[in-house]
Amino acid sequence: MAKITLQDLAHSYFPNPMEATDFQLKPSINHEWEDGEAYALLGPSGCGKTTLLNIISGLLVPTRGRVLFGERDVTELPTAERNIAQVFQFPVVYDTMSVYDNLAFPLRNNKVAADHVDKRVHEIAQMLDLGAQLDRKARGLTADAKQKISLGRGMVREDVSAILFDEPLTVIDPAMKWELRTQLKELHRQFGHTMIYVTHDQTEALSFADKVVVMLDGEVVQLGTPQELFERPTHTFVGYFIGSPGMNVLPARIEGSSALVGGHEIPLGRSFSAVDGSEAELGVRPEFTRLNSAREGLPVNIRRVEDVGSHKVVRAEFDGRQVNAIVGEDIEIGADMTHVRFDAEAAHVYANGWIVDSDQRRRRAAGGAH
Amino acid sequence: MTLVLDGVSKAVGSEIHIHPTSLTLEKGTMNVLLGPTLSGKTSLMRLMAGLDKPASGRILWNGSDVAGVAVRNRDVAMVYQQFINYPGMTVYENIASPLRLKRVPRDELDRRVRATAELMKLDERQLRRKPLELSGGQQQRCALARALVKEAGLVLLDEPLANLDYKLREELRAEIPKIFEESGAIFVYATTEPHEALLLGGNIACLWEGRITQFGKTPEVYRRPVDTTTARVFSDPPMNFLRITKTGETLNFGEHQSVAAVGTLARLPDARYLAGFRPNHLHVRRQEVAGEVLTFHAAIAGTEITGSESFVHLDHAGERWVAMARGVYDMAGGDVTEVYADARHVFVFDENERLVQTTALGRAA
Amino acid sequence: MTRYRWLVPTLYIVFLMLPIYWLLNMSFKTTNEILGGFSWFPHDFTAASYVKIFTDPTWYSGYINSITYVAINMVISVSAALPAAYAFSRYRFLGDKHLFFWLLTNRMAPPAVFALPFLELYSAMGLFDTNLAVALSHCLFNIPLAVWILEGFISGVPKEIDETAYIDGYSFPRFFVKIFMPLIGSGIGVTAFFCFMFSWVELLLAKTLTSVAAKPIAAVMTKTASSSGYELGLLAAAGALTIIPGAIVIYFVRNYIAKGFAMGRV
Amino acid sequence: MEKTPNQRAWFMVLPVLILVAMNAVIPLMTVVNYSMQEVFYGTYSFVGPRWYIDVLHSERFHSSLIRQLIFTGTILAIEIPLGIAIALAMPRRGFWASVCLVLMSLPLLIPWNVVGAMWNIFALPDIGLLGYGLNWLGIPYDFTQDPAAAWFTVVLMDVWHWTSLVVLLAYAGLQSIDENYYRAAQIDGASRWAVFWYIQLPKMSHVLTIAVLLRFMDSFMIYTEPFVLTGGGPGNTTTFLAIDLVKTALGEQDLGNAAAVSIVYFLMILLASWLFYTITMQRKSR
Repeated sequence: MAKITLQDLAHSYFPNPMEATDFQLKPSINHEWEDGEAYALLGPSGCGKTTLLNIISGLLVPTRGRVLFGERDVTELPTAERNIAQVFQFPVVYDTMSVYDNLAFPLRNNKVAADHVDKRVHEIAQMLDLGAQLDRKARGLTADAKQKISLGRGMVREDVSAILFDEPLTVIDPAMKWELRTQLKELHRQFGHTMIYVTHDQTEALSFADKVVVMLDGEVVQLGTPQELFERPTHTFVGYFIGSPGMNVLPARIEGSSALVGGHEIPLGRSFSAVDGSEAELGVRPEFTRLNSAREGLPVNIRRVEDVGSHKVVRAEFDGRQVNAIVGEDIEIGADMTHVRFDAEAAHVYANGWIVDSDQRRRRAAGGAH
Repeated sequence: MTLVLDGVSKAVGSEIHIHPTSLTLEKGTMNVLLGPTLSGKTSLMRLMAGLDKPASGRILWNGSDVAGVAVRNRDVAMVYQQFINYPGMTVYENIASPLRLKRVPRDELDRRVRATAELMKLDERQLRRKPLELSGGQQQRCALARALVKEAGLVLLDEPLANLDYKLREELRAEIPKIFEESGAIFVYATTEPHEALLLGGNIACLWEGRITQFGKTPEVYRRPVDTTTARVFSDPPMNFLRITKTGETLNFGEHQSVAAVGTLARLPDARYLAGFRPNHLHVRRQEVAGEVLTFHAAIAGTEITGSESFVHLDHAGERWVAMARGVYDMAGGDVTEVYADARHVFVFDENERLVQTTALGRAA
Repeated sequence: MTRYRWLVPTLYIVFLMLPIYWLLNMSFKTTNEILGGFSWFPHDFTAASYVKIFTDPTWYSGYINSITYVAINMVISVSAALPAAYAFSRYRFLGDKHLFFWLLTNRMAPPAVFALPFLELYSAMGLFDTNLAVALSHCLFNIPLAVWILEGFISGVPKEIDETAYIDGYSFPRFFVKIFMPLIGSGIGVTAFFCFMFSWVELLLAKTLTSVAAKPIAAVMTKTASSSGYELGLLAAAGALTIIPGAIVIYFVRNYIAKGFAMGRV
Repeated sequence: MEKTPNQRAWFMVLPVLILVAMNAVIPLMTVVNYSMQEVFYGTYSFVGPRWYIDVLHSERFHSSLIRQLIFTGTILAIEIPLGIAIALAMPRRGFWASVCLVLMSLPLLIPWNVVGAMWNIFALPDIGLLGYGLNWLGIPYDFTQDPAAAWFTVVLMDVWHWTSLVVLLAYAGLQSIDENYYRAAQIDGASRWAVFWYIQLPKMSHVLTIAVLLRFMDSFMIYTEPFVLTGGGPGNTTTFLAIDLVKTALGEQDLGNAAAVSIVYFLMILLASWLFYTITMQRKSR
């Protein structure tokens, strides 16, 4: 096991890429995957997450940059020599082998002693409750049983430097998804492998990973814990993509410690000298958007109220811009609820997509430095 | 315009897909069919569309039996879970085809196609492409457009969003009610997700193993499931259950554990019951509950985080429970914690699993 | 090992081409040179054999006949097989499986067995020595084949498309022609190809069912080979010419062939 | 895919039914009819199973049957492995792939008698490349006189003619294997051999079944090519069932006998094919 480092990485499917749009992975990605962490690689389809995964696993050679396992440069090495495991989106099983042999296959190829193979296979089978089917032929099993086998084959080796998952739960029946996910987490706790899990499903990403890497158009837009992603998205896209409905984003003018949105003053409780007096955007999650009858904050007109049982989603508008608020299920939406207020500490300022640090935060960071 | 199913059933060989079912759908209503896979949603829709013949019973459209009427002469449109379009035709031609078959004059046809395309957010460029050149979301928009342009009296949507990415689903889901409001048709929408059902509102029919367990206004069914089956079907993550015996002031469960029968539970006659409460009424943080609570001890099995909320999976005396916490709540598995069930939102079912009473009752009505 | 991989197919192709080259080689030689002895390539190059073939009606009519009945057979087989294949793929009906299997068994019928009865049958029908007779007789093995291949392609099309079309208001015939046939275009291509192939290469039946008017080129050749002396050059030229139609057809369907085979439907 | 019950589907099958039935049933009945009668200058007399008894005891039939079995066995043993090997070595996609496909398909599209004639010319000891070449190498070779040479030539011709079919089938089987299988194998550190044995062969098994079946049937029916090449000779050394059959029927006008042979022959093919198919299918399902 080792730390995985990506240096000035860029990839394009064109032989000689010209402008940025030619790149599947925009130059240049620098990123470190800490040893033994569980990562999720989250993004919409076509954002380059699978490309990135295949570069790490060695199924693709990047157009530019290097891939390091520990200190060793593996950029050019074939998959087999990288000592990693990967689980694909759709089940890959060896039909003619029994389930047992399927699970044992990677170990046997690595000349592991028979008795140890047996031990491992049973452990894994146990964990994925394949125990009953061990001596059945893999052919003719259900899709999710097959996918379990693929997962098992991915995790059966202890000596791998990383385990990569490419949307592994696509074919799994929803009811079982979270169980498998928690089992993966459990395995991670037990063996401490570095795991990288590619998905477009925020729930999968956030509940599987310690750290989530959010990608958009071939760029990494944020790396953080689920909490950070939710509470302090560093890019408006992250705000939109994580949480449902996504973050409210309103054009605003920053003045001192408050923002002017369409002439209405929104207190922020902290100053942003970097963008002071200039146009920026104000981003607040619906969870921190308070509908009120006290005429505080922005005047909005309510378009629709969606009662989803556990809470209500109020879909409102402020001069043409959507402003959503989440309110408790017990709260009745009265006709007098015409304004929304934002929790100051949960309101963030963005300049062309990226978050702007408040002066206080900068000072704290600087303070931390010495 | 009404669709009436009168004792309709469907069987393939010996296995019964739909038990005799009666149902009346009125003009301009959104009707959700909610149930797990293979609960009979699709079978029921295929019967409504006329793609399958019922084994028994009658289907009445505006009062007249449509048994003999060929599918193509029925006033119906349908969208499948898979993205079904005519690969050979452009998106424009795809949308236009139902109208062409109806011999709609060219200029009107063009007008309607473009209007529908705009409604489904398909631009000029995409109209000229072939469906398979588009993204999954756009392909399904094309299929939806083709179904809507027909302005049929009965529009059947069979899990139309199931194969889409999380965020795409969210966007389209928000649009469907708008579209529906604009057409006066009978909408039937099959889904496996309670969340989706709630967002769509209207009426809901809960299906379980080929039977409709309850039919009614969506919020009412949600707040007053007549039996545990409906409650199970219409709760995601699944509802938490606890077998209790009420004696005097206490509710006993497991091996001589008990909690005080607070709130309206106190008024229950002494007997054995099945208590059920939804994950969003089982809390891990005391401060999230306003009123009285039933306090339990459970081991944390793992957490599912959607961003805006976290589902904490618990193990309570072998029973699998799920609690919901606002925002992000990540706790390592294994440790035991206190959980608090909101007393006002406890459903009580009798021994044959029928709803006895619930305090949610008063509010829903 | 992987570096020299390309050698295998190359050598194989060389092996395939040698006899063909030899045929061409012969076809451009004069009879004297042929009988004169072994030579790698024609020394006094002549296209005389070809000229003869294109001028002598007994020869070129042979080609016309062959191409005619192959074409007729292709049309009959495909157009008859299409609806049948659709039925087998989409519907359940009384005895469908047995019928399907029975059809396939006819692919196993040795033409030798049927040669004589066919002669009687088609004479009785007054079709003896017509291209139609040959075309019909080839249906014996081509139709089962066509049904089999097409069924495979059709089953690859989700039946939701059919249903959507009906719901949209298509009548069956219109749907079939306007939507469905384009969808399985490649399948139809592959099927036609195999019908062509087996009808074009078959000789026994074609020879038995014809005498003069509809004599296929293959039969003309055997006649040359046996009766009218040993005109090797002519024979070779004729043979070389029979390769061309096949070559053309295969070129057109080259990209679908693999798919056709992939379903194990041949 | 769930099929919808619909009896009217019969109408869609009808044309096929009529066309095939006309070609299959009526002639078959004629043959059966012949096989039960003595035909003597247009006079028919019922003789029951006599011809069958004759056939089953006829030396001639036995010998040609044995020849047939040896031949079929040989070409299967050569063509199947060879076909697989070539398919494995072929480029997976791109220009060269289609070049291979087109060139390899050529032999399949040559009329069978032309194949025979072509090989005749090719193998002639004096002016044929093959014959001349072998003799030049000091290997005495003359397929018109020497049975061994004749056999060698017939087999080689069949390999030339039909191996491509196996190649195309195997190739198609390989094409249908998802890229991820190879990736997974890489990741699992599987050897080239393991990839072949655990991924490629299983995935090809279905098409290979078809390949064996087809080659068995067709080689069992082989008539034209050897007939043109060797005329069944020298002697009867390359007289296979079909050739023998046609000789009897058309040559010697011995209809009853021929008919009986035909029936036995047809039944053998059906039985063998059926057995083979069911067995392989069972093995699959297990």
